[in-house]
Amino acid sequence: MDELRELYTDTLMSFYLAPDRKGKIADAQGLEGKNLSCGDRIKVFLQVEDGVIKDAKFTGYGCVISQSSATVMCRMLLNKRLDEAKEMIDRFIDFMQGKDVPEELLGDALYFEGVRRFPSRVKCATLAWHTAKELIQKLKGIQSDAG
Amino acid sequence: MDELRELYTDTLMSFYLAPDRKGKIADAQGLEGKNLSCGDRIKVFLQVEDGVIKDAKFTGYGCVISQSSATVMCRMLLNKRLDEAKEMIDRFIDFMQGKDVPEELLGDALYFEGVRRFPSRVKCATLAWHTAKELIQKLKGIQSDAG
Amino acid sequence: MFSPEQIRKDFHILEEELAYLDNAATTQKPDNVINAIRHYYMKQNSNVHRSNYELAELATQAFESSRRTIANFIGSEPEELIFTRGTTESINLLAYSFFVGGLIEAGDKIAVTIAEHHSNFVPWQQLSKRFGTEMVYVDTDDEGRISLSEVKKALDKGVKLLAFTGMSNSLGVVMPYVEICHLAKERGVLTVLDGAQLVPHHKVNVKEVGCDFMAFSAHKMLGPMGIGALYGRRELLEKMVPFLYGGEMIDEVTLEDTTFNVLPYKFEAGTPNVAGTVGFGEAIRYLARLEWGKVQEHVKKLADVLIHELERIPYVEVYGPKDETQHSIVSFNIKGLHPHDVSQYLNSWKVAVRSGHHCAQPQLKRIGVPATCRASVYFYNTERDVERMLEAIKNITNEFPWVG
Amino acid sequence: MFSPEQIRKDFHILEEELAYLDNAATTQKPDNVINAIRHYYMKQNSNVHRSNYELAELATQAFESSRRTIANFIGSEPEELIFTRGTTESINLLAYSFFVGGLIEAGDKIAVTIAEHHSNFVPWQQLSKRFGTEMVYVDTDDEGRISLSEVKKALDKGVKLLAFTGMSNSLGVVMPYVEICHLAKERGVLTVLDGAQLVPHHKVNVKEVGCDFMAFSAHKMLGPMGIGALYGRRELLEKMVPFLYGGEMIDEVTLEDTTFNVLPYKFEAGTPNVAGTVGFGEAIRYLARLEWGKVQEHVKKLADVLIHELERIPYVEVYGPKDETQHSIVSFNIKGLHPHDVSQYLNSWKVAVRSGHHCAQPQLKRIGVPATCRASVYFYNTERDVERMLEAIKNITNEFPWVG
Ligand SMILES: Cc1ncc(COP(=O)(O)O)c(C=O)c1O
Ligand SMILES: Cc1ncc(COP(=O)(O)O)c(C=O)c1O
Repeated sequence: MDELRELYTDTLMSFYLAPDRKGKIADAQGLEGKNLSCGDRIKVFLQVEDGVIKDAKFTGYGCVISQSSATVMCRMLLNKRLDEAKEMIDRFIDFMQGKDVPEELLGDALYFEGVRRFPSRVKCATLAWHTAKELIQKLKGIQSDAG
Repeated sequence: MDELRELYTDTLMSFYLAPDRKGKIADAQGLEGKNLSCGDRIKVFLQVEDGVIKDAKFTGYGCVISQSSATVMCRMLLNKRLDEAKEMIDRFIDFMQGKDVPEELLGDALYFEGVRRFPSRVKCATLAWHTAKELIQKLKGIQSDAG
Repeated sequence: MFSPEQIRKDFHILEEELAYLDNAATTQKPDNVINAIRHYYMKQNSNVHRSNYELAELATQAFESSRRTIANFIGSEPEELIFTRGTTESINLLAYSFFVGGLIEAGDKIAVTIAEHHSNFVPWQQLSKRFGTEMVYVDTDDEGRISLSEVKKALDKGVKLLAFTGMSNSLGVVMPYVEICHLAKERGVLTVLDGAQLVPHHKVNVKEVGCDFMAFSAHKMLGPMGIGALYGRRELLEKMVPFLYGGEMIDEVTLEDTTFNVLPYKFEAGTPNVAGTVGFGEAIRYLARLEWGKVQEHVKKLADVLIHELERIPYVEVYGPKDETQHSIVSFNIKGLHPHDVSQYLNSWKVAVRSGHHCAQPQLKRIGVPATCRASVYFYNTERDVERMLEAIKNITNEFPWVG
Repeated sequence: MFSPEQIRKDFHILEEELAYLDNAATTQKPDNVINAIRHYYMKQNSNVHRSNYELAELATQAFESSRRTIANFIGSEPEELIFTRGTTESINLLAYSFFVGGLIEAGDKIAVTIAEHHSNFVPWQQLSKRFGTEMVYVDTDDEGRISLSEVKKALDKGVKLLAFTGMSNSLGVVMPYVEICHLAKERGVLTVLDGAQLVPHHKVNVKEVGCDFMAFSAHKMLGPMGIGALYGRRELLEKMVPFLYGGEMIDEVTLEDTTFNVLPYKFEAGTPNVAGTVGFGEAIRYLARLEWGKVQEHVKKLADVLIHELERIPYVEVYGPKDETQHSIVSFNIKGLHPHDVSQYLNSWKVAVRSGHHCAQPQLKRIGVPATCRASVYFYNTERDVERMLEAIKNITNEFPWVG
C-alpha cells in the first residue's frame, strides 16, 4: 500500500479530481497524443499571442497520472514564452526519465517524482508533455514562417 | 571405435569396395532419389520383363552406407516379381525404422542391422530402397496401363 | 486427483503468494519445462538434422519427439505440424503464403470476426489492401458472442477463407468453433482457427473439429516464449508456397531456381529453436497428464466466482457473457477509474491483471469501451487468488474515495 | 588474461573432453546464459510493455536492457535494433517488406554473391521470381573470395540492392565488407550485410561499416536459439512497411485500416521471446568482457594449424583460402570417402564436425564439390581439440584402408 501512496499522492489525486484546465479552446491550435501501451489519448490546445502562451487546456481520457500531469502542465505553461515552455518541458521529460534536474527548476512538476519508480507509468506522466512539445514545435514553425 | 565397427562392418565395407551392381542399364527405366540431409543422389535402374526384374543397377555418389545398401538391394531385386520386390523393400524399410521383422525374411539386408542404432544414418541405408519402391510403383502403373 | 494447491508447487514463481491472473497474456512455466530447457543446453545442444555426431543425434531426436508429442496432443500427423515462433507468425505465414502464392487473388473475399486478436485481424486486413482482396467482417453481439446466423450471412457472401478465434482473448467467449468449421466446410470455405486462447483450455482434436488450419503459442500453455505451431491439412500445405526462405527447408538451390523440402520442413526455414521445442514438448506432456475435465471445471468455477462477485459490487461493470459460453477471462471496469489505475492498485495487493485494449480494439470498440481490466485464470490459480482480488476491489474506495 | 582452458569451465557441455568443432552451425552456451534464462522464468516471467504489475515491469526492463546491450555492442541505436527469430527471419523480413511495400519493384535488379548461405540467397531469388525483379550474381574465385572488381561489375549493372555475407559459412572467407559497403554507398545501392558468421568473430560497428542493414543470430554467438536481430538504418526502417502483423506493433486498429507503432516495435509483432532476449543480452555481456584481439588471434591460430596440418596429409583436400582472408572455418574432404563417413568416424573420436553442403550449394558447386566436412572453431576450443581431430584424421586409414 505504501508503494501505491508514493505514486498516488494526495496532491496528484486533487489535481485529478479538479481538472481546472480541462476543455477545448475555440480557435486555438490543438494536437492529439497517444499512449500506445494503454490506448489513452490526450489533446492539448495552446493559444499563443506574440510568442507567449496565453491559454493552455487539454481534453481526453486517461488515468490519474496522465490526467493530473496534463493539468499541472497546462497550468505551468500559462504565460510562458514558447522557448521557455519548450525548455520547461524538456526538463520535465528528463526528470521523469531519471536524469538529474535541479529541483528548484521543476516547480509543481516535482509532485510527479514518485512516478519515476514505476517505469510503466512514466509514459502516462509524460504523455501531455510530449504532445505539447510537438505542438510547440509546430507553432514555432508557423511563427517563423509568418515572421 | 567399437561403436564405429558396428556401423562399418567388414561386410558393408566389402560391398562398398566392390559395387558390382553399379552402372546404367541402357533402355531401362531409371529414377533418381535424393537424401536431403546430405545432398546425396542415387539413380536406380530396373529392367522388367513380364513383371519380373531381370536386371537392377544404380549410379550415384554417396557414403559407405548408402552405396553398400544400394549394392545389396540391386542384388536382392534380381529375378523378383514386382510385387515380391515391393514387399521385400517394405520389410527392409520397416526393419531400418526399428520395427520387428523376422530375421529370416531379411536375407543379406540383415547386414544393415548395426545402422539402426544411428538414426541420422538410417536415411542413408534406405535411400536406394525408397527410390526403387517409387520406381516399382511407376512400373506397375505402366504395366497395368498396357495390360 | 486434481489439486491446484499441489500443482502450485510445480510453479516456483508463484511461491510468494502472487495472485497471477494474467494468464491470457502468458502463463507461468512449471519446473519440468524450465529444467528441460536447461538440460537441453547443458547436455544436448547442437544444430539438428544435418549432422551425425552424437549431440546432433540427441538434439534431432529431442526436436522430432517434441513434434510428435504436440501433434499427438491435437490429433494431427507430425508432418502437418509446423513449428513457428507463435500464433502471430503462424497466421502471417498463412496470409503471406496464400497471397504471394496466388491461392488468394485480387477480388477474393476474406472473412474475419470483430472478436479477433490483432494477430488474426491485421495480417488479413493489410495484405487485402495490398493485394486487392475484400474483407468481410462478422459482427458479435453486445457480449462478444458470434452467432451462427451471422457466420452464415458472411459465408454466403462468397468468401474464400474464414479466419476466427476459438476463444476471444478480450472477453473470454468460447465460440461455437466446431459448428463454424462445419458451416464453412459445407460451403467450401477454408478455415483458419486461432487457437491461442482455446488450446490452453480445451482439448482440441483438429480432425474432429475439421478446421483446415490452427495456430497456437507455447507460452500461453506452460511452454517457453518464442515457439508455437501451425497445424495445416496436408493437401493444403502441399499446395502452398513456402513463407520464409533459408536453410533446412531446401531441396536444391541453383542459380536458376530452388526446390523445396518435404513437409513440415518446407515451412521451417533457418536454424530451428530446438530448446524452444523441447520446452514446448515438456509443457504438453505436463498438460497431457492432467485430468482435463477437472481442470476445466476448476477454471470455470474460479472465473464464475469472479464474475458474480464483481457484478455484486455497484461500482464494477463486467463485460462479456456470464453463462456457459464464457471461460477463464473476466473483463471489467471500475466506474470513475481508469483500468491502468486499477491494475496498478491491484499490484499493490500482489494481484497481477492486465489493463488496456488487449490487442482487440475492434471488439472493445464494438462494446463501447476504450480499455478494460482483464483477469484471466489458469488451473494453478486457487480460490485464494480470486478472494484476494475480490477483497482488493472491495477496498478500492479506501484509496480512490471518489469511486462508485 | 585470455585463457581458453579457463573459459572452457564456463561451458559444462564441453566437460567430457568433447572436441566440439561445429561452431559455425551453433555455438555452446556458457553457464551465465543458461542461468539467465532459468532465472527469467523463475523470477520475472510475464508479457511485456502492456501491463504495470511488478513481473511485467521486471520483464519489460530485462527486455529493453538486452536491446540496449546488443545495440551498443554493434554501435546502433536501440530503436534501430529489431528482435527477430534469427538471421533467416531478419533477411526475409527485409525481402518481404521491400517487395510487398514497393521499395523494390518489377524490373529492379538485386545482387547477391554466390558465397551466400541459402538464407541470404533463396529469399531474394524466390521473391524476384514472384515480383518480376532480376537477380545479378557476384562470382567468387576458386577459393571463395569476392573481389572488389567483381562487386563493382555487378553494381554497375544498376542494381538497387546488394545482399552479401561478411564471412562465408562454407569456406570461412572474411569478405572485404567495409570496402564493399563503401562501393555500394558511392553508387546509392542499398546493402544488406549477413552477419551470421561475421558478428560472432569480429567486432562490427554498423555505423563505421556503413551497411544499411545487418542480420545476425544469437545462437551462433553463445546465445539461445530462436532469437536474433536485424539492424537497420532509422530512415530506411521508417520508410518500410511492417513485415509480420499482430499484437505489440499496432498503434490503432479499426475496421477500415491500421496504423503502426514506432520503431522498433513496428517490426516486432506478437508476444516477444523475452527469455530469448534475456539470454541474448547475457551472451553479449559475456562476449563484451573478452579481449577480442586475443580471441581472434587464438581462433585464427587454431584454424591455421588445422589447415596447414591437414594440407600435409596426402589424402586430404582443403578448400578455401589459406591466408589472412580465412577465419575459423576449415572445409575439407578425404579422398575416396564421403564426408558423411568422415564425420561419423570423427564422432567415434569425440570430435564433432559437420558434413554436407552447409546450406551453400551455389558456393560448393562453384568449387566443384557436392559436399565437404567442415570444422569450425570458437574461442573455447583448445589446441587439444585441434590435435585430437588431426590425430583422428591421420588414423583414418586404420578404419578405411582404401583411403589415400
Ligand atoms: C552466413 C550465414 N547466414 C545465415 C545463416 C542462417 O542463420 P539462422 O539459421 O540462425 O537463421 C547462417 C547459419 O545457419 C549462416 O552461416
Ligand atoms: C486470441 C489470440 N490470438 C493471437 C494471439 C497472439 O499470440 P502470440 O502473441 O503468442 O503470437 C493471442 C495472444 O497474444 C491471442 O490471445
